[in-house]
Amino acid sequence: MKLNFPIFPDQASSMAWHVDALYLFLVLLTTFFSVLIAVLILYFAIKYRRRPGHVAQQIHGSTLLEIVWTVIPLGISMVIFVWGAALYYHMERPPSNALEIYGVGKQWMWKFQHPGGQREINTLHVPTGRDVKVTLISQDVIHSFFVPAFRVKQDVLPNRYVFTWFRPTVPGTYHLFCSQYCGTKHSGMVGSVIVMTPEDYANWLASGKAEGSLASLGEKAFQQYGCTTCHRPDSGARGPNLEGLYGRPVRLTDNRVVLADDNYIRESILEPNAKVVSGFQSIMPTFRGVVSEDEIMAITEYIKHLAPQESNPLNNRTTPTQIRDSEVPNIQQQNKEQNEQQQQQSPQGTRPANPSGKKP
Amino acid sequence: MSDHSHSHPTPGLYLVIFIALVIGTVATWGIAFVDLGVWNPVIALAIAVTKATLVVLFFMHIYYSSKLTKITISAGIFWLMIMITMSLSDYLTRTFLPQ
Amino acid sequence: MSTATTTPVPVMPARHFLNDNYGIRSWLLTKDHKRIAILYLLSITVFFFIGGIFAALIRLHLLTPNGELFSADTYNRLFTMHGVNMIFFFLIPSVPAVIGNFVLPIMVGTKDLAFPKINLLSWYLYIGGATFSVLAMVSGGVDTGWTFYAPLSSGYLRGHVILMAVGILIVGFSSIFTGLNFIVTVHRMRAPGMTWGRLPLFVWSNYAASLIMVLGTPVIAITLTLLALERGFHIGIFDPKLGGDPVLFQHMFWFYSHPAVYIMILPGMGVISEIVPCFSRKRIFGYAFVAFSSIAIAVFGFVVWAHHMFVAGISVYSALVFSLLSYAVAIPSAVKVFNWTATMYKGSVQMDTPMLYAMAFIGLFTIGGLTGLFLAALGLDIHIHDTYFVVAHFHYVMVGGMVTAYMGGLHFWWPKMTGRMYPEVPAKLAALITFIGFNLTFFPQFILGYMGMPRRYWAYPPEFQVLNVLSTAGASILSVGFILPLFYFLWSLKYGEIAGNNPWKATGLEWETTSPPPTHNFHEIPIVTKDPYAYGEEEEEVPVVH
Amino acid sequence: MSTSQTTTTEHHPALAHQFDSMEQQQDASTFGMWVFLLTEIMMFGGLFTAYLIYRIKYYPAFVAGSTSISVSWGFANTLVLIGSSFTMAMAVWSAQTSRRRLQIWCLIGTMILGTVFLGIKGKEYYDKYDECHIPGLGHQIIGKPFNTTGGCSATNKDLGNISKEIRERAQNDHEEVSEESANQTADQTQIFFSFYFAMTGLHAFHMIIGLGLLTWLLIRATRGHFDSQYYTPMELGGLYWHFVDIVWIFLFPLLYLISRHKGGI
Repeated sequence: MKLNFPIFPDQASSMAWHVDALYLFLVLLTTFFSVLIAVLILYFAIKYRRRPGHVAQQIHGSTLLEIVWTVIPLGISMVIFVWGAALYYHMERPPSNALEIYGVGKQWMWKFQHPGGQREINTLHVPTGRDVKVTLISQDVIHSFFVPAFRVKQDVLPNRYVFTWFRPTVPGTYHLFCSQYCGTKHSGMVGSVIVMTPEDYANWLASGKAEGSLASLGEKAFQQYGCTTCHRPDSGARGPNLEGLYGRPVRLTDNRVVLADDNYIRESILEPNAKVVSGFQSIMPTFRGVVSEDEIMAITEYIKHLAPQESNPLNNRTTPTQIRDSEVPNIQQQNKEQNEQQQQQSPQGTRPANPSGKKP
Repeated sequence: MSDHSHSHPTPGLYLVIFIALVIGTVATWGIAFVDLGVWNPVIALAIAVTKATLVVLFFMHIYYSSKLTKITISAGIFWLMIMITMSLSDYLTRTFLPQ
Repeated sequence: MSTATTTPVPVMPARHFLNDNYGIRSWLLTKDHKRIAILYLLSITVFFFIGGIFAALIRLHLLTPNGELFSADTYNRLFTMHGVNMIFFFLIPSVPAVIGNFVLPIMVGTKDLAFPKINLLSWYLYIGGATFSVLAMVSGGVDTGWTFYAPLSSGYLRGHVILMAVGILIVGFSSIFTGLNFIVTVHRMRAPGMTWGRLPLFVWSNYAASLIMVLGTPVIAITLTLLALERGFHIGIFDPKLGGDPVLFQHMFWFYSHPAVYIMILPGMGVISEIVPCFSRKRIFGYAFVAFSSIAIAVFGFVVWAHHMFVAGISVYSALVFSLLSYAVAIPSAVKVFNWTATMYKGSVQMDTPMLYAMAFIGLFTIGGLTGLFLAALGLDIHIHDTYFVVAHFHYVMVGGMVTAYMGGLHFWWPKMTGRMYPEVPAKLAALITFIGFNLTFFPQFILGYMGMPRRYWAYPPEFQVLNVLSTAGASILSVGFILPLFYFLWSLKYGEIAGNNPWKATGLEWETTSPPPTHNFHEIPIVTKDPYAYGEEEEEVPVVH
Repeated sequence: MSTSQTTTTEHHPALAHQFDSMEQQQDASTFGMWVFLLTEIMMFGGLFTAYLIYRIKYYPAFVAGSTSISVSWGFANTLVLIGSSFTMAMAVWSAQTSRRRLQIWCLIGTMILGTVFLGIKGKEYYDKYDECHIPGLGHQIIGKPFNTTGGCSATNKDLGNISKEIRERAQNDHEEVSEESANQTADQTQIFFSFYFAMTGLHAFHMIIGLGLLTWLLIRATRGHFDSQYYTPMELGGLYWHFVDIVWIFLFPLLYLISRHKGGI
C-alpha cells in the first residue's frame, strides 16, 4: 500500500499563505516554549536529583522574574492578537466587486447558484484570480461551510444570510466540508470545490444549461408573486421603490436607520412588519412558507440588479436622514390585494454537476 | 470573626421600608401610563432597582452585615452584568454598517 | 513536626474514618467528607471507564476512512455520550469532588466541610443526574454532541435529549453545592492561624474553581431547561423556525461551558502546586503569584466565552473583544507554568510517581495552553475551528492536563486516603505508558486538524488515514496506562505497605494527622504557625526512598 | 429540645459538630445562603439576558403581549408579595427577639400572602389559557382543546384577539395597521408568552419551594425551636423569601408594563 501521508493542507487561495504564516509562527513559538519547559524540567530533575548530601536551596520567589514572565507572554500574545485580528478583519469584509454565488445548506447537502443561473449540488466551480463571495443560508440546522485549501470557514445559519469570500489561486479540486455537526450524515455533507482557470470557467458556465440568469429568475418570481403591484417607481406606490435600494441606508418608521443588505431584504419578505420604511404603512403580507430560499436569493439578486434611475433623487442622497423626504409617497388607502393563492413553488429541477448528490 | 453587635432593624424601620416599597410599586404602575418615550423603561427599572436595594439592605440585613456578604452580592450583580453586557455586545453591534 | 532519619516502621492507626463504623447505612448516610469523597471516587471511576469505552470505540471506528464499524447514527451517539460522560460526570467532579472533598477540609484544619448534609446531598444529586444520563444511554442514547446546539437538538434529532438535559441539570446542582461548600468552608472554617497567605495552593485553586461552579452552573441549568422546554413544548427561544435565535443558545451555553473548562483544569493545577514543591523539597516559587493567578483565571475565564463562536455569525467587533480577552486568560496560566518550573530549580528532586505525573502535566499543559493561542487568534481560528485541531487542543488540556493531575493527585494522597502505599514500579510504568500513549493519540490530531479534518466525522477522506491509525494505536497504549492503576490500587488496599502519617515528608495539615485520618480529621484542631511549603526548615536529610 | 437560656460558650443543642460556636455556625450558614442566592441570581439572570435580547428584537410583539396581560392583577400581586416580605421580615425579627407567638403569626401571614400570590398567578394563567395565549406546539395554540365556539384552533391567525387589539390600539392612535401586519405581530407574541411563562413559572416554582420551607419553619417555630440564641433557619428562610420577592420586583415592570401608555388597561 502506498502511503498517502500529507501533513500540510493545499494552499489554493490568496489568504492561505497569510493564515499559514501565522500558523507557522505559532508552531515555532509553541515548539520553542514547549521545548524550553521540557528541557528545563528534565534538566532540573536530573541535575538536582535527590542524592545523599544534596540539600534543596530555598528560594521564595522573585518579583522581577514574575514581572518578566508576565510581560513577555503578554507582549507576545498581543502580537498574535493583532496579527490574527488583522487577518480576520480582512477575511470578514468581502470586496465589493466580487463574483457573487449563493449557497444553501440543508441536511445533508450543499446547493449553489451562480449569477448566470447555473445550479450545482455538492460541487462549486470557481475561477482563479477572482474574488468570490459566497452568500450562505441554511434551510434547517446550523451547518458550516469549510474549504480547508482556502482557509475559510463560516457557520451557515438558518433564517439569516452570512458571507464568506476567497480568491482562488491554484486550479484543482479541493474538499468542501460541513464542519458544524448537523445530524446523522454530517460527515456525508461534503463536496468539492473545483477551481478552474478563467477560460475553463467560462467554458463551464457556457456548457451549463441555465434557465436564465439568477437575476432574471428573480425578476420572474418578483412578478409572479405580485410584488410589482406595490413596489413601483412611481409616486403613488404603496410599497417603497426598490431601484437602487441595495446597499443603501434606509430610514424606518421608528427612525432607526438600517442598511438594505441581503438580510434586510430577506427579512422584509418574510417578516415585512419588522422593519417598515418610514412613510409607508405596514400592509405587506408575509411570504413565509410561500417562497423558497432559492427564490428569495433570486429575488435578492434581482433587487441588486435594479440599477437606480438617473432621475431618481434617491441616488443623489447620501445621508440616511434625507432619504425619507425623497421616498415618502402619498399614502393611498387601498384595499389589500394579496396573492395568497400563489401556490408554494416547488424548487426547480436542479442540475447536479455531481451525480452523487444525495437526496435530502 | 465579624462584629456581632447585632444592631438589628426594628419593626418601625420595617414598616417604613414596607411603605416605601408600596409607594415605589404605585409609582411604577402610575408612571407606566404616562408617555415618557425611552425613559419609561429606564424609570421603571430605576424604581425596581431602588426597591430591590431597600429589600436587600434592610429586609435581608445587608446594611448590618459583614463586608464579605456585601462583596458576595456585588459579585453576583457584577457577573450578571458581565453576562448581559457581553451578550449584548454581540447583538447590538451585529448590524453596524461595515465600511 | 518531628522528623527522624530512622523512621520506625509505620503502623495503621487503630481507629480511623474507614473502620469507625461499618455497614451500608454508615456509608450511604454518612456526613463525613472523607467517606463522601470515597463514594465520589467509586462513582466517577465507573463513569470514567464508561466514557473510556466510548472513546475506545470511536478510535477503533476511525481506523478506516469509510466508516465500516458502526453506522453513522451509532457513531454520533458514541461521541456525544463520550463527551457528556467525561465532562459532566468525570472531569468536573474529578479533582474537586474526590480529592478536594477528601483533603480540602483537612488542609484548612477543620473537622468537616461547613455543610456536611449538603455535601451528601450533592453526591445524591450526582447519582440522580447519573441515573438520568444512564437512562438516556440505555434507552438509545443522544446524538446531539455534548454541546447540544440548537436547533439541531431542540427540533431535529430523535435521541433522548430531554432525559440527558435533566441529568445534566441535576448533576449541575451537585457541582453548585460542592462549590458552595468549599467557598463557605474556606471563608469560615479555617483553623486558628490559617491565614489566607498560609492556605495551600490546592485550596486556592479549588476556591477559584468553586467560584466558577457557583456563578456559571446555574446558567447552563436554565439554558438546558429552555432547550428541553423548546423540545418538549415548542416554545420558540432558540429555534429560528419559531422565531428564536440559535446563536443565543451558543452564548448561553458557552457562558458556562467555557468557564467550566477552568472548573476542570484549576483544581488540577492545585494538585501540581502541591506535588512539585513536595518532591523538590522546596518552597513553591512565587506563592502569591500562583495563588492569585488562580483567581485571575476564574475571573477572566468568564469574559472569553465567545471565542467558541468566531465563525458562528457573531459581530466582528464582538469577536475582536473576545479574542483580546482570551489572551488575558492565557497569561496567568503561563505564570503558573513558569513558577512550577522555577520551583524545581536547585531543589532536591525525587521522581516518584506523583512527580512523574506532575512533570507530564507541566509539559502537556504547556502544549495544550499554547495551542489555545492558535484558536484565540481570529484569522487562524477560522481555519482550525471545529477541526481535529480543537479536539487535540482540549484533550491536551483535559486529559494531558486534568486527568494527569488527577492521577498524580490520586497517587499522592492515596496513602492518606487508605493508609497504604501503592506499588511504585507498576505505578511508574503506568505513568510512562500514559504519557507515551497520550502523545501518540493526540499529537497526530493537531496535524489532522490543520489539514482540515472536521471533528465529529463518521467517515473521512482517505488521505487522513495514516494519522488516524497512529492516533488509534496511541489510544490502545493509553488505555493500558489507565487500566493498570485500577489493578494496583485495588491490590494495594490489602497488600500495600503501611504508609504512616507522612510518607512523602510533605508539609500541610493533612500530613499531620493519621493515615487514614480519624473521622473528625484531627484529634485536636491544629494551630497553624508556619507558612505553607515550609520545606527545608527542619529536616535536612530526607532519606532517598526506593 | 428546650428553649433554655444556654450561653454560646456551652454546647447548644443545635450546634453542629463541625462548628466551634453558634456564632460561627450562623455566620457560615448565612454566608452559605448568600452564595446560594448568587447562583439564583445567575439562573434568573440567564432568562433576563435572553428576555432583553428578544425584547429588542421583537419590540412591537412584546408591547402587544404585555398589553394583553392584566396589569391590575400584576399590580395587586406585587403588593401582596411586598406585604409577604414585610411579614417575613417581622417573623425573623420576632424569632431574633424570642417572640414565639408573633413569629408563628407572622409566618402564617406570610404563607397566606404567598398562597394568595400563587392563586392570583393561577387565575392569570387560566385567563391566558382561556384567551388562547399559551405558546407552544410549533406555534399552534394550545389551550382549550375542543374546537367549540371560542375554542383555540391552530389556524387562528388572530391569536386570541391579539391581532384585533393591535389594530384597535393603532386606530386609537390614528395609525394604520393592516390586518396582515397585526397578524404577524400577533404571531411573534408567542415569544413574549414563552418568556412570560418561563419567567413567571420559574418564579412561581420558587414560591412553591418557599411555601414548603415556610411550612417547615412553622412546624419548628410552633415547637419553640427558635429564639435569640438560635434562629438561623428562620433567617435563611427569610433571605430566600426576600430574594423571590426581589425577582418579582423586576418581573413586574419587565413583563406587565411594556409601553402601557400606548393604551390598554
